[in-house]
Amino acid sequence: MSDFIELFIKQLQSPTLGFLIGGIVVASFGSQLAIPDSIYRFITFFLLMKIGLSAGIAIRNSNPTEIFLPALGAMLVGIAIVFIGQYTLGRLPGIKTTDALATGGLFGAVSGSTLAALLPQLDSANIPYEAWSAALYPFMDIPALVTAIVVASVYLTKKNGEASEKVEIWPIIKESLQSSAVTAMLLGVALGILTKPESVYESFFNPLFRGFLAILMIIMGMEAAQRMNELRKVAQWFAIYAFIAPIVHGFLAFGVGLIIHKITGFSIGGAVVLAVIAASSSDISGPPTLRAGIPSANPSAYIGASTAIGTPVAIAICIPLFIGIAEMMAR
Amino acid sequence: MSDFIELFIKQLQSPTLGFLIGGIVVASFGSQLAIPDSIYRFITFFLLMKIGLSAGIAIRNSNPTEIFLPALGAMLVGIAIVFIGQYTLGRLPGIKTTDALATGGLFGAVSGSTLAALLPQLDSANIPYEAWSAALYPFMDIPALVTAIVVASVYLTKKNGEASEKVEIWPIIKESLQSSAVTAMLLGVALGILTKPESVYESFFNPLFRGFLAILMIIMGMEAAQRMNELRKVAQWFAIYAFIAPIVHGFLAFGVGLIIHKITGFSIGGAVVLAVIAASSSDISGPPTLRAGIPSANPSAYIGASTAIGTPVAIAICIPLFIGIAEMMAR
Amino acid sequence: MSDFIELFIKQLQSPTLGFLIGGIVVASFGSQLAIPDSIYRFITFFLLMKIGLSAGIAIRNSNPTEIFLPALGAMLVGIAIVFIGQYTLGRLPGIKTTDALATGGLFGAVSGSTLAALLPQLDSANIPYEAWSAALYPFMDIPALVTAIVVASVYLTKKNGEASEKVEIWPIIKESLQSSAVTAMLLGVALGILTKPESVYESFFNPLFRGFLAILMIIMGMEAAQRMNELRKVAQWFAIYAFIAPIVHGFLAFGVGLIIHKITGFSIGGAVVLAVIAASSSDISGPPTLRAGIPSANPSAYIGASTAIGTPVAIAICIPLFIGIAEMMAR
Amino acid sequence: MSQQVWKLVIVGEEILSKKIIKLIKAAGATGYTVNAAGGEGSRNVRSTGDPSVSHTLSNVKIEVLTGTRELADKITHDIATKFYADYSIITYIYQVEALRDHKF
Amino acid sequence: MSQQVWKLVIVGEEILSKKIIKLIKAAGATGYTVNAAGGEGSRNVRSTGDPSVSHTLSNVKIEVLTGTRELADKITHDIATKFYADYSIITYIYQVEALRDHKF
Amino acid sequence: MSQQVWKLVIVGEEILSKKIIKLIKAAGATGYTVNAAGGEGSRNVRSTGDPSVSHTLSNVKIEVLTGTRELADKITHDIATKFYADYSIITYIYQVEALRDHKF
Ligand SMILES: Nc1ncnc2c1ncn2[C@@H]1O[C@H](COP(=O)(O)O)[C@@H](O)[C@H]1O
Ligand SMILES: Nc1ncnc2c1ncn2[C@@H]1O[C@H](COP(=O)(O)O)[C@@H](O)[C@H]1O
Ligand SMILES: Nc1ncnc2c1ncn2[C@@H]1O[C@H](COP(=O)(O)O)[C@@H](O)[C@H]1O
Ligand code: NA
Ligand code: NA
Ligand code: NA
Repeated sequence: MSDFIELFIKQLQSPTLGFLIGGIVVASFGSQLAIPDSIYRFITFFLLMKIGLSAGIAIRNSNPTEIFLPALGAMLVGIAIVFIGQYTLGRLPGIKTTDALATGGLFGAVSGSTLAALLPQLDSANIPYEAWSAALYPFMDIPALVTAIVVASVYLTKKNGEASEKVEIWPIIKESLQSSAVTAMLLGVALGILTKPESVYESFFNPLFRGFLAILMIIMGMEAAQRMNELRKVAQWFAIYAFIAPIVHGFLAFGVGLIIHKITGFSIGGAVVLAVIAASSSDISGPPTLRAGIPSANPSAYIGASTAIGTPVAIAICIPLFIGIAEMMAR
Repeated sequence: MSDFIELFIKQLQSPTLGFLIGGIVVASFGSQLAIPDSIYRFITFFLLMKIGLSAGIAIRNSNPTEIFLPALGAMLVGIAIVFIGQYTLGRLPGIKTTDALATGGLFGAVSGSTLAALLPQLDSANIPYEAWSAALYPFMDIPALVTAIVVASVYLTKKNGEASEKVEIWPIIKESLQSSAVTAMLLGVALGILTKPESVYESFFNPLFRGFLAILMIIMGMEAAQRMNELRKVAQWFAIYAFIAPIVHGFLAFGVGLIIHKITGFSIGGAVVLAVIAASSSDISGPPTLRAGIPSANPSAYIGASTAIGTPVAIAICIPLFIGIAEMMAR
Repeated sequence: MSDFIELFIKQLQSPTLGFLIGGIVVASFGSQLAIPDSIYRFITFFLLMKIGLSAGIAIRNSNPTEIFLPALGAMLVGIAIVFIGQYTLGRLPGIKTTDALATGGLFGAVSGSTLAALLPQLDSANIPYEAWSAALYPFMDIPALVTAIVVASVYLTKKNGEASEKVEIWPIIKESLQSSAVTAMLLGVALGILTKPESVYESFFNPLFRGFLAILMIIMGMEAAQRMNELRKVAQWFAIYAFIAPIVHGFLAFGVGLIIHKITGFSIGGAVVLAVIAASSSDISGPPTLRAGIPSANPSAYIGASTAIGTPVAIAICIPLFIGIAEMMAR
Repeated sequence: MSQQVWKLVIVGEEILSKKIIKLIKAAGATGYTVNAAGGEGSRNVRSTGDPSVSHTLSNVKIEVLTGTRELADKITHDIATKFYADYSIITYIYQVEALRDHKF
Repeated sequence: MSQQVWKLVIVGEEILSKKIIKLIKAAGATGYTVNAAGGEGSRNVRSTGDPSVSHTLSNVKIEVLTGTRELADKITHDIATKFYADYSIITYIYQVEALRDHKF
Repeated sequence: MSQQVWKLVIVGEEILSKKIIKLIKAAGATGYTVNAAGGEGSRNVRSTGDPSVSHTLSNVKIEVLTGTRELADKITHDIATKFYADYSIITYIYQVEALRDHKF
C-alpha cells in the first residue's frame, strides 16, 4: 500500500498536472491571461491528429481483429455510464431526469485532452499499451452520446403522453462523427493507416505534442475555475456526482479491461487507457451534440459538472491512480 | 514507360497528397472540422517566409546573374498563360471574355501552397534544383495578374466604345507586391540575403515546415470540396479548363525550362520548379487583386475553377508528373 | 574604442534586428501583410512563459536571497524613471504633466519582447548572467506603473483643489499582476520552481523560442511604422524623449547593476539584463493599466512614443550597446 | 429612391445559427447578415463546451431585411415556436428605409 | 404579441467594456449584447498597446434593450458622466418592437 | 439632451471596406463604426480566395451617423454609383436619437 501511495504521489508531480493547477490558480486570481480561441481550437486539432496518426501507424502494422473485444468493451462501458447516471444522479431529490441523462452522456463520452494527458504519462512510466488503443475513443464516445439522447427522447415522449415517434439514431451518430474532435482523430487514424506520414509525424506532431498539451492543460485549468461559478447555480448533487463518477467509471472500465486482458492478450496499459477514457468526460464534441439532442436539459448543469470538476478529477486523480495500480500490478 | 508509371505512382503515395485528399473527404462528409482562419493565415505566412529565407540564403552564396534567364522565362510563361486563357476558354460558347481573362490571370499567377508542397518532394526524390528557384514566384505571378487586368481593361474600354483611357500598370504591380503572400516571400528572401538567419531557420522554419505544410494541405482539400458547389453554378467549361490548363501550362513552362537548361546550366530540377509554379494557380494574393482589377468578372467562376480543381490537379497530378519526368531524365 | 565599435556593429547584424527592420520596411511600404492578432497574443504568451520557466528552473537550484539586492535595484530604477520623466519631459513647453507621467510610467515599465530579444543575444555573445535575472521584470514593471498612476492622481487632486482623497495602491498592483504579460511570466516562474517542466521546456519552449521571437520582431517593426503616424499628431518632444530616454535609463540601471556587482557577486551579464529592462518600455501590460489609471493622459502620446521609437531604440541600439560594453569589460 | 422595409433582429446562442438561417431561407427571405456577438440575458445559458476564458463570442446576431411585415412575423413565429422554450434567444423588429433598387 | 422597447447603442473603446457592462447591470437592465467593432470618430484615441497592424477591432458596440426610456437615459447619463471626458465613446437610442413574452 | 441624426448602414464584401471608408470620409462624415459580418444575399459573390471552410466572415457592416439626411444620401449615392453593379452590397437608413453633446 505504501508503495502504491508513493507511486501515486510521484504521478501527482508530473508537469501535466502542474500546468492544470497553474491554470486554475491563474483564473481564480482573476488574471486577464487568455489563450485565444483559435489557438485552443488548433491545439485540440493538433493533439487529436497526433494521437490519431500514431494509432493509425500502429494499426497499419497490427492485427485489426485484436481491437474487436476492447472496442466492444468500450461501447458497453459508454452505454452503462449513461444508465448509471440515470439511476443514481437521476434519482436524487430535485434532479430532472433529462439533466441526469445529459450529464451521464457527457461523462460517458470521451475527452481528447484527458486522453492526450494520459499517453505521455504512460510512456514516462514505461507501461506498455497497444498503440492503437487511443482509437477506442469513438467506440465509447458515440454510444454514450447516442444512448443519452435516445433515452431522453423516449422518456420525454412518454412523459408528455405523445404518440411515441421513433427516435432516429443515425443522425445522432452522424453528428458525432462530424464533430471536429472525432473527425480530427479519425482523419489522423486514416492518414496513419493509408499514407506514410512518418516524416511529418517525427518532425512535427511528435516533438510538439508535450508543449501543446501543457498549454491545453493551462486552458483546461482556467476553464475549470471559470465554470465553477456556473456549477454553483445548480444543485450540489451535480458537483458530488462529478467528483465520484470519474473514479467509479474508471474502475468499471478497468475491470472490463482486465477481463479482456485475461481472455485475449490485451495489455494492462490498454486497460488503463480504457479506464481513463471512461473516467474522462467530453469537453469538445459532447456539449453541442447534447445541447441539440436534449434541448430541455440545463447545459449549466452538465457542462459545469464536467468541465469544473469532472475533467480535473480525471486528469489529477484518475490518471495517477490507474497508472499507479498498473505499476503495482507489474511488480 | 512502365518505369515512369511506377515513379508516378510512388509520388501519389506521398503524405502531402494524402493530407490533401483527407481534407477533401472530411469536407465532403460534412464534418464540422474547421482550422481557424488566423491559423491558416499564419501557416501561409510561415511557409512563404521559409521558402523565401532558404532562397535568400542560397542567393547570398550564388551568382545573381544566373537567375536572369529563368526569371525572364517565368515572366513570359505567366503572360502567355493569360492569352492562352483568352483564346481557348474565352472562345467557348457562353463564356464572357472578362471571366476568361480573370481565370487565365489566376492560373498564370502562382500558388504558395503548391510551391511549398513541391519542394520537400523534390528533396525526397533527390532531384537537385537551384535553391533560389523559389524566388521565381513573383516573376511569374505579377506579370500574369497585370496582363489579365490590363487586357481586360482595354477590352472593356473598346467594347463600351469609351475614349480609351490608359490603364495604369504601376498600381497593379504595387498592389501585387503589397499582397501578403508576395510580401512574405520577398521579406524572407531579403532577410536571407541581408542578415544571418541560419539559427532561426534551422531551429524553427526548417523543422516545422513539413508539419505546417501537411495542415495546409488539409485546409486546401477542405476548401476544394467546399468550392465545388460554387463551381457548379457556372458554366462547365470552367471545370474542364481547370483540369486541363495546369497540365498544359506545366508542360509549356517545363519546355521553357529545358531550353534554358540547354543554354545555361539551369538544372532539370529548376525546370520542374518552373513547371509547377506555372501549373499552380494563385490562392492567396491573386483573388483579391483580380476582384479589384476586373470587378465585372464573376469570382465564383475563377476562384471556383482554381480552388476546387486547379490546385488539387497541380498538387496531385502535376507535381508527381514532372518529378517523375525529371527522374526518368536523370537515369 | 575601435574594439567597442566593432562589437557594436556585429550586434547590429543579428537576425533579431534584421526581422525588426524587415517589419518596419514592410509596413512602411504599405504591405497587406498582417500577422493575426491571436497569433501575436499566443507568441507573447509563449515567449514570456519560456522566459519564466527558465528563470523558475534556475531559481529552483539557486539561493533565493541573491535576488534581493537586484530586485531592490530594479524597483528603485523603475520608480526613478517616472520622476525623471516628470522633471524632464514634463517641464518642456506644451507638455501636460499627466502625459509626461504616463510616458514615464510606460518607459519605466518593461517590455517582454525586448527582454525576449536580449536573452538569446547574451547567449550568443557568451556573456554569463544569472538565469533568474529575467524574474526582475515585475520588480521594475509594477513599481513604475504604480508610481506614475499615484503621482498623477495626487497631482490632479491638488490641481483641481479637491479634498485629497487617498489613492489606493493595492488595486493598481493587483491589476498589474493580473495583466496577461505579468501573469504569463510569473506562471512560468512558478511552474519552473514547483514542477519539473524540463521535458516540456526542452521539447517545446526552448527550440521554438528563436523562431517565435523572430516573428514577434516583424510584428513589432510593423507596429512601430504604423504608430509613427500617431506620434506625428503629438508634440515632437515625445519623439525626442523616446529616442534618448531608453539609453539614459539603460545607463542608469547598468550603473546600479555595477554597484550591486561590486557589493555581491551579481554578474555583469545580470547588469546588462537590468540595463535592458530599464531601457525597454512596456508594450503589453502597461498601456491598458495606464489608460485606466490616468484616463486624462493622451494615449497617442505615450503609446506612440513607446511603440514607434522607444522599443526600436531599446532593441536596435540598447541591446547591442550594453552587450558591447559587457564584452569590452570582460576582456 | 427608397422603400420601407422591416429589419428583424435575432440574438441567440451560436449553436442555433445554422438552424435559424435555414428557417429564414425557408420562410422566403432574400438574405440575412450575421455577426458574432456576446451577451447576457435572463436565461443566459451556455451551449458549448468551448473555453469561456478565451472570451469566445458565444452568441450570434442575425439581421433580416424583409419587404413585408408578414414575412418578418412568420420568421419570428417560427423561431418562437421552435426555440423559445429551450434556448437563450430574443427577437425585435423596426422599420428602415432601403435603396429602392434592391429587392427584399 | 409585441411591446415597444428602447434600444440603446454604445460604441466605445474596448478597454471600457467591462466597466460599461457593470454599469448597465447596476442600472437594472435585463441584459445586453456585445459586438467587437472598429471605427474612427472625432477623438479616436487608441487605448491598447496591441498591434494595430493585425487589424484588431479595438472598439466595442454594446446594445441594451430597455422597457422604459428612463432606464436607457439613466445608463446614458452614467456613461456620459464617467467616460465622456476622457474616452472615445458615443451613444444613441431608438425604439424597436420586441416580442411581448420577453421581459425587458 | 438629444439630437435626431441619421444612421446609414452598409453591408457588403469585406474587400470593399477600405474603399467605402475612404468614400465616407471624403463625403465629410465625422466617423464610422465597422463590424465583421457574414451573410448571404441575392448576388452573394465571394471575393477572396481565403478558405471559406474556416468560417471567415467575408462581409463587413459599416455604420455611419450623420447629422443631415443629405450627407447620408450623398454617401449612399456614391456607393451605389461605384459598387452596385459589380459587388454584393446593400444599404439602408433610419433615424436615431444621439446625445446632443457629440457633433455629427
Ligand atoms: N435587455 C437586453 N438587451 C440587449 N440584449 C439582450 C437583452 N436581453 C437579452 N439579450 C441578448 O439576447 C441573448 C439571449 O437572451 P435570454 O434569452 O434573455 O438569455 C443574450 O445572451 C443577450 O445577447
Ligand atoms: N459619425 C459616426 N458614425 C458612426 N460611428 C461613429 C461616428 N462617430 C464616432 N463613431 C464611433 O464611436 C467611436 C468613438 O467616437 P469618438 O468619441 O468620436 O472618437 C468611434 O471609434 C466610432 O466607432
Ligand atoms: N434581406 C437581407 N437581409 C439582411 N441582410 C441582407 C439581405 N440581403 C442582403 N443582405 C446582406 O448584404 C450582403 C450583400 O447582399 P447582395 O448584394 O444581395 O448579395 C449579403 O451578403 C448580406 O450580408
Ligand atoms: Na467517459
Ligand atoms: Na501559374
Ligand atoms: Na523600462
